[in-house]
Amino acid sequence: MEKILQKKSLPKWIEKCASYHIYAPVKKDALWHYNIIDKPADVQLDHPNTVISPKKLIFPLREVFFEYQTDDEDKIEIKEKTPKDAPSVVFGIRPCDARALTLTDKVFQGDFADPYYLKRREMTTLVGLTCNTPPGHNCFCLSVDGSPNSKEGFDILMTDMDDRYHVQFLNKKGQKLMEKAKDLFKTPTEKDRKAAENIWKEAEKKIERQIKNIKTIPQKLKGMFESPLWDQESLHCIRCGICTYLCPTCHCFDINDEVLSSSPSKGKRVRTWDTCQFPDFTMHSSGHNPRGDSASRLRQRIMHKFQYFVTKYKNYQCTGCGRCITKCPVGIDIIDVLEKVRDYGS
Amino acid sequence: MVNLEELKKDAKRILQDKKVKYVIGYRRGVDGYEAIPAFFKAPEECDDLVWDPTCIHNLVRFLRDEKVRKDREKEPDKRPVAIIAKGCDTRAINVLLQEQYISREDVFILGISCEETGVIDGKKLRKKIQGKKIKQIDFNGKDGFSVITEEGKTEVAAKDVMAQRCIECISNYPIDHDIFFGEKKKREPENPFDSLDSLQSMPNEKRWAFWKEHLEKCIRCYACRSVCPMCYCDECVVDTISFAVFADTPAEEKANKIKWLEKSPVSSENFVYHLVRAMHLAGRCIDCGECERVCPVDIPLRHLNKFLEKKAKELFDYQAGFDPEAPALISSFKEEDPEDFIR
Amino acid sequence: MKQKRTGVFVCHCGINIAGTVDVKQVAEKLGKYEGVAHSEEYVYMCSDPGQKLIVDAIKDNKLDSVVVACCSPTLHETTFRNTAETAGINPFQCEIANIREQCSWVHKDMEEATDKAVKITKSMVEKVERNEELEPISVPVTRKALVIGGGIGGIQAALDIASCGHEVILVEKTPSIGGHMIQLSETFPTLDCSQCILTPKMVEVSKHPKIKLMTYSEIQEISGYVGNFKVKILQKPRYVDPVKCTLCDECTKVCPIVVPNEFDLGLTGRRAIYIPFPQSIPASFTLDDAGCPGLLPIACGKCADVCEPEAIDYDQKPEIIEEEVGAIVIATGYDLYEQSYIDEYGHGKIPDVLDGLQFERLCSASGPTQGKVMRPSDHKIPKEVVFIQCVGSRDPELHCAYCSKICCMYTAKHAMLYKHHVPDGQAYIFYIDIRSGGKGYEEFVQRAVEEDGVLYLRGKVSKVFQENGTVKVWGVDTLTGKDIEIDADMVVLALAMRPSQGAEDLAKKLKVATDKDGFFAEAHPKLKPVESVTAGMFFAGSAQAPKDIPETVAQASGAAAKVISILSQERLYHSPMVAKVNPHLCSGCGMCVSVCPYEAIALKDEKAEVNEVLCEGCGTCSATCLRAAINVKNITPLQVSEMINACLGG
Amino acid sequence: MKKEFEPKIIAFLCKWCSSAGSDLAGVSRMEYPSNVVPITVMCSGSMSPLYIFSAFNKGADGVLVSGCHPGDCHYIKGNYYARRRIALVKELLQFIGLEPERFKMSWVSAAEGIKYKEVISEFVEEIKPLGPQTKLRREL
Repeated sequence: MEKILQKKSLPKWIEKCASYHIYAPVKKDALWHYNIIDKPADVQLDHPNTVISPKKLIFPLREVFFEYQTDDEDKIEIKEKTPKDAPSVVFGIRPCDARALTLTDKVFQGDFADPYYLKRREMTTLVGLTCNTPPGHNCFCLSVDGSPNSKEGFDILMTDMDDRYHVQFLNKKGQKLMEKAKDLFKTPTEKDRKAAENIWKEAEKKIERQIKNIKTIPQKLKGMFESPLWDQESLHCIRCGICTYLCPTCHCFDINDEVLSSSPSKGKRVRTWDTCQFPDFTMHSSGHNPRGDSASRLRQRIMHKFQYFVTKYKNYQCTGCGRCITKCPVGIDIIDVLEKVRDYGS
Repeated sequence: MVNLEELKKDAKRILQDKKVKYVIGYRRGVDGYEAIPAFFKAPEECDDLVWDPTCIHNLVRFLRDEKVRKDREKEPDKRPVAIIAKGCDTRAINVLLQEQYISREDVFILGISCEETGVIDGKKLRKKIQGKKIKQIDFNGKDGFSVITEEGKTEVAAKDVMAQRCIECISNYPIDHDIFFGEKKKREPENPFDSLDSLQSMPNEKRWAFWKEHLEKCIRCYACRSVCPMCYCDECVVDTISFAVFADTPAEEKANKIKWLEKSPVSSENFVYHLVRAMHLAGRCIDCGECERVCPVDIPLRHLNKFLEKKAKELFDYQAGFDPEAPALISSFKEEDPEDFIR
Repeated sequence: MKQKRTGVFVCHCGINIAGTVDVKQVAEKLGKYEGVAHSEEYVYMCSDPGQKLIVDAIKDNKLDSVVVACCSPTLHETTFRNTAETAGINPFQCEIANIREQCSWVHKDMEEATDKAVKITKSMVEKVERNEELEPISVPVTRKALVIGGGIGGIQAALDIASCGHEVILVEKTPSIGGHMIQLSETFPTLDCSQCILTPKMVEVSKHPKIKLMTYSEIQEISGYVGNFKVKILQKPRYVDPVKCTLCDECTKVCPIVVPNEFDLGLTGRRAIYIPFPQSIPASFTLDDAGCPGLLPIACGKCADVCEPEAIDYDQKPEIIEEEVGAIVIATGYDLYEQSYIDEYGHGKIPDVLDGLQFERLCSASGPTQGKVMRPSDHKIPKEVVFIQCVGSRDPELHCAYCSKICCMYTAKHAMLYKHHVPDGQAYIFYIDIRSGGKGYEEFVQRAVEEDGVLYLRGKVSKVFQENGTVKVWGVDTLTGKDIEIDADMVVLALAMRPSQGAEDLAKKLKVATDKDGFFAEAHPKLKPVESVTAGMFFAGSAQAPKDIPETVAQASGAAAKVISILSQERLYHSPMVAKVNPHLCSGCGMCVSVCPYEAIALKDEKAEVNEVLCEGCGTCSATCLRAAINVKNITPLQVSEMINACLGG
Repeated sequence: MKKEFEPKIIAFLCKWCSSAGSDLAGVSRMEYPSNVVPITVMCSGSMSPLYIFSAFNKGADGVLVSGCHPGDCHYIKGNYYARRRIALVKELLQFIGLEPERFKMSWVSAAEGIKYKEVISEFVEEIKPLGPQTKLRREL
């Protein structure tokens, strides 16, 4: 269902959604972050993409599973900490980030259904914004089966048309949100539709970067486990977690007990993000680390995204948001690496 | 003015003569204007060598990897590694020498003077040209550059885009080198601790709010740690498991790894992490500003180290990285060290 | 998960602890604490039944570690560690939780004190849980002693140690032993001749087969530790071979140089080549190169020309002698406070204002006047002599805060001696208080007043100055409140005693602490008065605080006994709580090496290595180490972090 | 009425001076607040900054480090190193906005029972008005 919303009415709509927690990109200093909104007027939707993807809202940096406590008689009491039943809505999500959630869904619904992730997912309505304002210099969504107008993963997708928004309600979850302020939404005219389609076409042209013949890469990678390429390309890698922590599709995590002493009477079991780029990621208790050097870690990152994941879920585990390129401290460029892989040996 | 051709020539020569294992330097990144760290193993590769104010990275950090690699090898190649080093970078080398982490024979220093311009802060530059796509930058001219974007040429003054740490720099040319490039002309900062004044003059609670707002953002990607030439510990307080684990390490020693702080990126733990790191770098940090540059969420980490640098100077008249023979800040004392803070 | 089975034993200490701490509750709470396999409380844990109770509990409950919550570890740690050992567990598996000095004695509220006692005890359970079993480190003993200072203290100590068959090196910086005592005329309270009682001991020293006497020598460097000190001694050149020298005295006749004679405190002069005093030990002349016109024969060389036995050798050079000793006695004695510091008494510029030692020389039969008391300026027999006590002592504002202790007695003696020499003269003594504690001392002072008519004036002298041939003394008698003015012929100042010159420097070399006044600091004011804080170093005499001869001798014998107790052992045992390096983490930066106060750490193949015998376990290295690669056994960061948590009630 | 805030304070005492000094305070039966729980370390020189940060992180409202007076260190010079390190820690904690009153260093000799009592009493009084320390405290 398509509708038209006047820009000036956006705050009114958001006001009507008071029963939800509202999230939207907010600018702090030079950077944009998804934050909780208390004043509807703060939702501007004129943002480039945020530094940290909205995955943090569904798969938070820190998730408390449960709390436990033992009493003097050594009885253990456990308090489950599943996410609350509070619905929330996120405005301004870019298509790459929404697609990313459809990929992490595959993982968290997979062999084991993760209640924490799924609960948050269920409680959250995703309102997207197509990328017709110029995209980032490192965006390459088109190369990885995405698009600046992709609907994947959204409940609602908006398109900025100067004084109005073209709004697509993509499912019930989305429509529920429209119900809140029916009268603000007008049915688009044919002209509106044309305009929107035009904007979408233009948007695709604005994507500057791409990887040709990316389709060949998964197959190519199969034979490259032992390739010296990984050494060459990772020599200047400093092994920080930026590329993976900013990645909307990376989903590795670590589980620890948070306690004050090594013989605790109470504590919390907590999930935090983890990354294959850290030395302790695959460290064995024997001290042996099968991914002891940068080369094997870069390989793991690329292989996981463009080989293992593809084999298992039929998608690249990358939506071309370009964050890992923009923020890499030493200019490692995943497109560059993939092209080298593609052309390797030929 | 640094002569890039000279630099290339010398880099080629030392590789040709097998004097060095390889050269750690800079080449042009994919975006076409920013320099990125690069390793040159063959003379011909040196044609890609670049030097300009986008060469902001402190390459000394890569000596960590070299050392680890060397320790792993059965018969390590004893030749030195050549490294392109700015003034601040050579101070970092001095600290590593002072801590006997490397010895002078291990490095061949291609010292480069930053002269008038210092290096540029990418964030400042992008702001200056309103995020336009940069195609190329022409760095000729000692106090200004011309930036070519898709919308044409913009002239920017060096001082407008110079990294803050360069504005406060006290060593704009190498203090140690094997070959020197550029001129030894001192650029004295007006106030080497300029960026601290506003913070220090804040009332306590305001300063707390400042740090809380920033450190709450920390996602613990540890880029600050990974990029730092001084963070060469095999095992870090923030790591949840022990890395110094070997066949002969008893189980209890593994189990007894102290958890000083949690992995969770929450305020209290982030504070402890950055406090510990700051203390750990006291008298060692040479203000290359890399930690702050690489931080994906723009935490002004430099302030923490800079503050201790200032205190070390004020209280103990100590400056890191100028004398590899001198005793370290925390492994020395003077009888007249201040103690007015002690009851 | 805790690995150990710890037993907790809470002591009531009568009501000392139980009075403010609910010991039952402490025992109960600890009983439920993880890792505690047994917990009980008892009225006196240190009593025999108390200790038996611990032993039984250890055996019955198969305990492998023990925490005793009681008084300060300084008191009963050893007791309970021995108890643990008798029950068959390693003594280092026993820790003390101090819930008396640090808890019950300083708090009133039962609830608060109990809560704190629980926290303290829990923290020690956490510590002991992670204690290693340790064995004391044993070290062989070098059975030889070093005595520094050849005064009566040093002499006594050396003789006592040597008489037990141990070798002694006696080092004296001046050309002869004897110290200040040899300068004295007669000693209180018996008035026997100081030299007559000292010289036999000096001779005994010189003849003793076990004593190696090194005069005109100084300590240059000391390293090592109790049982095994390494000493470098600087032997200054005396340019005269003591063996060849026949004491013929021909050299002094030709020596052109005259300098003030230290032995007579400048009342007389001596030549550049000289013998300090007739009974000097060693009996030899010494050439003082400070006074000598340059040791170039061309410049002078007269003494060598006349020396029959050719004992003089201008080419002698300073020599460094290295020795190894097991224990050290410090007997560096005292010097008098500088007269020149006392402005109101003429800065020491008035010839007839003397200090106590100068007066001793005046009275001494071997002195410049063969015992006749004549005033230095004009050799006139002084008829009015004023003695002033507490000059520089008991004066925290301007001079020394402390009491020099012996001045009351020697001033009384001085006045008495003066009266014996000049019966018709008048002796006045200005005093603040008379301190005559000591056997026969008070009677001695009374004798001075009653038999010798010495006039004691209670009050301070405000000014001493010269006026037409007399020394004017202005003072006030605080008893009568009258101002007093005396035209004295001579004034004698009882100057404060201060640590001898160079003591401070020596203290640094020995790494021994000194007190605020520069005297050597004893390990405990009551219970370790002769021990220094550094194991194996002891004090004799006024190096530690002002003392008179009997006290000095007593302390010297005490120090000797301490030394003998060390030298009489095959091996010594040293605390095993020492630093330990994790070579996997050590990056060889060497910071621990530079901070270690005991030079106990060295780098070996780029890794730190601890000499366990030298290490005292202070842990400065561990706090300095950037990679946590060095820790002190049984007080590791892990233990501290767990203790912190327990102390916070975690 | 609501009970007055009772701060939790940790005092790191060197074994030879400050711990002995606190013993003396005990022997002399001097009364002082019970908020401070002592941990005896060998020397103030062994105080790693980590101990201080960790104490705050584990919920201390105040931390005291106490050692021998300069020149009196049982280990000759450990306290000089401590003085330097602690000076930096103190400055740093203040710089990040922790109330300066919450962290203190003192010299207390084995003979200064009175001083120990004073230091502790003052410290507790200074911290009470600040309320609980939450800035570095780990939530659990």
